[in-house]
Amino acid sequence: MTHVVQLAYLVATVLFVFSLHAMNDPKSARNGVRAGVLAMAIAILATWLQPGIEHHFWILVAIVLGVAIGVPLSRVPLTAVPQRTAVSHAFGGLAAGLVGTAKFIWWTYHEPSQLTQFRMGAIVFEVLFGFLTFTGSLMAAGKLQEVKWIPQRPVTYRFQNVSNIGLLGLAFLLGLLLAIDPTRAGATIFFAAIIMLALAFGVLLIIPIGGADMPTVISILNAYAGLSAVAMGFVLDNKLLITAGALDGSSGLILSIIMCRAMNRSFTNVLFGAFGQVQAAQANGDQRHYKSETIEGAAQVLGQASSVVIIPGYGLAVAQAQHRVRELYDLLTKAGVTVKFAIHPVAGRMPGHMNVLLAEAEIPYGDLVEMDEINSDMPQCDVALVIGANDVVNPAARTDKSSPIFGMPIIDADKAKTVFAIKRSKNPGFAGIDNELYFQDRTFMLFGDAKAVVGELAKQLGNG
Amino acid sequence: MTHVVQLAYLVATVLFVFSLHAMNDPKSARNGVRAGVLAMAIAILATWLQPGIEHHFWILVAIVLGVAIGVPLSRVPLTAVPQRTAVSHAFGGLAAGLVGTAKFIWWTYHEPSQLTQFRMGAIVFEVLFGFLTFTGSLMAAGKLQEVKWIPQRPVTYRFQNVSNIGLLGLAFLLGLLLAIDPTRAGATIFFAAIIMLALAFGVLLIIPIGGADMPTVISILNAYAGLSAVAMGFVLDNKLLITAGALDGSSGLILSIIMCRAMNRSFTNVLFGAFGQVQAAQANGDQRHYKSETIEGAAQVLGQASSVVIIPGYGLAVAQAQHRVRELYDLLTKAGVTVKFAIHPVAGRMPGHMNVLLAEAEIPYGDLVEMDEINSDMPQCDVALVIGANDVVNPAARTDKSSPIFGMPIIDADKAKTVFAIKRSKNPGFAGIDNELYFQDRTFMLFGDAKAVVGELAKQLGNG
Amino acid sequence: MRFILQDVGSKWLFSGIVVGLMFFGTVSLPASEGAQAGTSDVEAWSLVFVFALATLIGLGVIERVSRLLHTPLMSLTNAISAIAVVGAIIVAGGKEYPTEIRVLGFIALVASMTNIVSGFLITDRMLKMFKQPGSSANKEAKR
Amino acid sequence: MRFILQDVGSKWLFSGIVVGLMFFGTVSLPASEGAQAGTSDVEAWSLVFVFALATLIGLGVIERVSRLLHTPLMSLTNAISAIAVVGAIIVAGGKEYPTEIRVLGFIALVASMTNIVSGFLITDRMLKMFKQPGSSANKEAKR
Ligand SMILES: NC(=O)c1ccc[n+]([C@@H]2O[C@H](COP(=O)([O-])OP(=O)(O)OC[C@H]3O[C@@H](n4cnc5c(N)ncnc54)[C@H](OP(=O)(O)O)[C@@H]3O)[C@@H](O)[C@H]2O)c1
Ligand SMILES: NC(=O)c1ccc[n+]([C@@H]2O[C@H](COP(=O)([O-])OP(=O)(O)OC[C@H]3O[C@@H](n4cnc5c(N)ncnc54)[C@H](OP(=O)(O)O)[C@@H]3O)[C@@H](O)[C@H]2O)c1
Repeated sequence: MTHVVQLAYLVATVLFVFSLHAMNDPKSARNGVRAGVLAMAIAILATWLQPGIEHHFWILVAIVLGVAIGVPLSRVPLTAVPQRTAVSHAFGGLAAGLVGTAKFIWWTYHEPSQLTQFRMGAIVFEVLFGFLTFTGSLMAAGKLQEVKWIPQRPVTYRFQNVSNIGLLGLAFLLGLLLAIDPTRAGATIFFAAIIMLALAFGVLLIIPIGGADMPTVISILNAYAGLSAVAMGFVLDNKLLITAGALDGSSGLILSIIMCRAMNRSFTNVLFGAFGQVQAAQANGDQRHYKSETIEGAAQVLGQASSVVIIPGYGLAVAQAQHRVRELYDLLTKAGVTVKFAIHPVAGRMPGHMNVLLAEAEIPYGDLVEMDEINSDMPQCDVALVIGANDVVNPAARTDKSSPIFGMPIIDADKAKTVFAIKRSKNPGFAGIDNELYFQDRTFMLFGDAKAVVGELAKQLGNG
Repeated sequence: MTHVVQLAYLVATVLFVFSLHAMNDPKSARNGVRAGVLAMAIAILATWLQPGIEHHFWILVAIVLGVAIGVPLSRVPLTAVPQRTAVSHAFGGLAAGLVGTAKFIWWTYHEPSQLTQFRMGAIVFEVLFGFLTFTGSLMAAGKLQEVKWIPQRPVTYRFQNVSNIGLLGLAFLLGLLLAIDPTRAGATIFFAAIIMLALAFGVLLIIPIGGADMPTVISILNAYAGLSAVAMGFVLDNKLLITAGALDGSSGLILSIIMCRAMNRSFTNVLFGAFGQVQAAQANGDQRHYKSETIEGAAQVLGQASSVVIIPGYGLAVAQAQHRVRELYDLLTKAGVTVKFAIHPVAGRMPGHMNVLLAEAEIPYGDLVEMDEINSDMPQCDVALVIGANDVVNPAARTDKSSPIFGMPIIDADKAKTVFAIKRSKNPGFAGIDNELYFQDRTFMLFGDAKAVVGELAKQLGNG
Repeated sequence: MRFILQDVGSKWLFSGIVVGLMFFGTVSLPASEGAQAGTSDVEAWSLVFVFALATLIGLGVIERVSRLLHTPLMSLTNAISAIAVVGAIIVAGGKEYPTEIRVLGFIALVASMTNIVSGFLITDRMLKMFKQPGSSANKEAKR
Repeated sequence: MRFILQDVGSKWLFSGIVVGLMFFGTVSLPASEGAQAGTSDVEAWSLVFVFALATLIGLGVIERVSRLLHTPLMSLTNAISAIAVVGAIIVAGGKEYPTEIRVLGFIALVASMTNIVSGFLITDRMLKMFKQPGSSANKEAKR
């Protein structure tokens, strides 16, 4: 039986790798999901059918419950995907933490000889990462969902970072002591303290981080959830847990790196920088002069252009304007205008946000062009249509050394021959700073909700 | 101590992966070699310093001997690199085979309880792959070096494939019997028989393969050498052997796939096809008419072209004409002609052959263009200068379904406005077939040794 | 790998090393009992090897994921990390465990199953929306 | 991986499966003695995992090696496969082994060291020749 189980785990490992590999191309991506489902089914069956496993009714009930909660959770609107991911991480962390706790209790009270130092060390990691991820992810989900009693703004206080790190250090110290002598007197109290500290640290870690930095934090929590699965693998001597957890951990790591790099910020800055706190203070856009354009005028210019680049941003997602954009795209394409979408890696609020949104409206992904590729073509572009994007087209990132976003790679909308920008107000974007693009000579504002404005543009073009 | 050794092995594993990873760019490639050397040094030291290891004098002498043989072996001319690689594989296979034999003898006569089925199975694999690689690689090296008493042409006889596979099957059967009961009566005789069969199979496998198919065979033997290291890792319970061997195995596998694909042939065809046997029969180029051109005329056309694509092949390597080509390249570039080199994946006699050759002459690798990339530009190219290439520019691969190379991707030299082809005679190339390119209207032959002809072309251009 | 070395720079490398060292410290402490009980030293190192190799694979594979698909990637890895289900089943169904322990396993199992189901479903839902350039659905809409 | 599935097709997959099955067969035969002697079942499977993961890494990394460098790649992997040196040292220097066994190890050690030295040296020799476009050596020659 060991052999069958181990072989099944090996097959599942390879399938998981294949699953992620298939995501390198939208064409093969759905096969990736299939491979993942297959791998998971194999893993579950192989584990369940082991001779030591009984209480099948319990397992069945738990699975049915899981499905009953999981199906509705998968039907959330796309705008709620970040929150859903965070909640999922919370569940994942909880599961890891509970399994670790269960094994600790069992070994301590029933088989203390089995509780080797190695296993104890692994359990400490599992429980730390697990419970930290649990509360941290719940907080993150709350901030993203804008739950009332969780403050959106970063909350800071004196000695915050020092006390947080102290807390974590204390948990590590207790863990080390436990690992040195797993069966010491008061081990259970040590263990309970570690759990409490982990739960508290998860909350305190998120409090000073602004709601808009949550996507990066979620990715880091993703990595932690993976690491807790790895630790569980060390505890249970289970290689499938280790490999799948490691794949998950590297995914979280790389996505957070990509986001940090695209924002030109460091992890430390995201985690401890309390970014977004000073937001309101820096913006003073109201004092400056914007040029506006009418819908009719803009529609005319668009219709006569030979190439249009649409630069979508967070506002497009908020307004759910993707279907209207699709109409506009169809009309322009039919009129012989070349339309491309310029996708900034951190446009919106999660990695790849704009791509899913536009895919939802069935815009073919061949017309979604990455930042690096489109930038060289921007000077030849007749019209850049900025829809609810702000920071990702802010030329200050290129020119103004004092700007908080200086050095962040941007889409060079300012180099287009004409720029139209759709936004509701004179408020700044996520970074809370003015955008020189809006004040330049060739830029014309189309104030209003993205969905409404784009809809009217399409109507004009359709009639004209 | 176990921990230090295991940590060292883990570090070495990661360094080996990094080493191969660094080869994805010529800029970082030398770091790859450094990482590899470091990893190997760590592995050797960690193993040597283990408490169980004594007889340091023996080890030292062996290392000194190895260095004494290795240094001159690394100084062979570049044309002999395939042979050197083959000899190296032979050494690698020998080492694996001997270590497996030593462990078998030790366990059988001194610690039979240690000889588990798992270990016995692994030893059988190690010894089979090791000794098969040993004789096979020596034969391959002999064919490549054109050693007198090893026939270059494929040697075939009735029931060859059947008897070869029977031999291998017998070895596997004996191995299976040994693995089922490692301490059976006559185990040593079984084992000796397996060694003999492996040695014989190595020779018989290579005999029916033509000298020119050796590069592919060498790659496959490379994979086998890696697999024997993996098996050794299973025997010795050593994870570094497993990882390094697996890296090696996948490299051999992928290189042979690349070669097979670029020749549009299958493994089976390479191993059992006795390719090249019918060579002389098919060529009848003498009956057809070639147009020649003088050196002066060709030099003039080249000097007046605005873009020249040079297509090097095996003949360039044979003639060692790379430095003359470099002169020609310099003169043309100075005269304002754009010169690119079109590199076919299997031009020459080993993967990447042309790249090393031209790099030796310090031609910047930015001007070496891969087949897929250059083919779209060929119709715009003024002059295609074919230097000692034949099969890789044979349009029959595109058009003639009956040709043995039909379906092989080629460089579209025939689409250039003018073609000059340098070769010594009317003989065919490796595949032994006529080349339509030489008979087309826009092709002019420059008969002669590549080095001499290119040298004269350069002289003409320098004077003119 | 260069990717990592460049960008994460000191911070992650540092934390990686800390974690690694702690682990190593735990592992290398003289074992207080024979090798029979629990995971032997060599086996423990095998697990570390598996971890290191899987991480290398992960970094290589994820780096090559299409930028278009980063959102679905997040939910796919989310589903994969629910592999904790394996541990949950062992704890929830293990015949030797008393009820209070199995309750913990039960909760863990519900949580993991939720992640598996919702993770895969939502990933597939998103991926379904990606239309190939010039695919039929797309042509029809362009009509 | 798709690379493999497409091109090697039946043949290699087939032989891979055969090898895998034989291995699996060997492993899964009921162990005739206790788990103490030699490699335990679980540990054996760990080694198989290490093998599978390392192969996946190898396929991913080698696929991305620059086409320019396939010849040096051959000699580099050649040097790496001389890792058999580890086994050779153990056999050549193991204090418990009689001379006749150590002689085998000695020969194996000479052979592996030869591969290490010549493999790395020749790889470096070839790589040194690859000049960056527009590097100084190159400009000088163009002068
Ligand atoms: N994608 C990620 O993974 C990620 C992760 C972390 C952080 N971030 C950060 O998020 C930001 C993303 O940049 P971005 O340019 O996409 O967004 P942004 O800078 O946040 O700007 C969004 C703009 O959309 C406008 N807007 C909001 N609702 C709208 C509506 N209903 N109709 C029309 N316009 C609307 C807003 O102006 P009005 O209020 O005047 O309408 C605002 O200027 C970057 O700073 C990035 O660093 C992204
Ligand atoms: N690269 C690999 O990894 C690899 C592996 C396996 C097989 N192969 C096979 O090798 C072949 C390579 O194609 P290829 O076009 O490079 O070479 P080729 O088809 O073998 O042709 C070489 C040509 O060079 C000429 N030549 C030989 N010595 C010469 C000299 N000293 N001066 C001038 N010309 C000389 C020969 O004609 P004369 O005799 O008239 O001079 C011959 O036509 C392909 O068929 C490929 O499948 C390659």
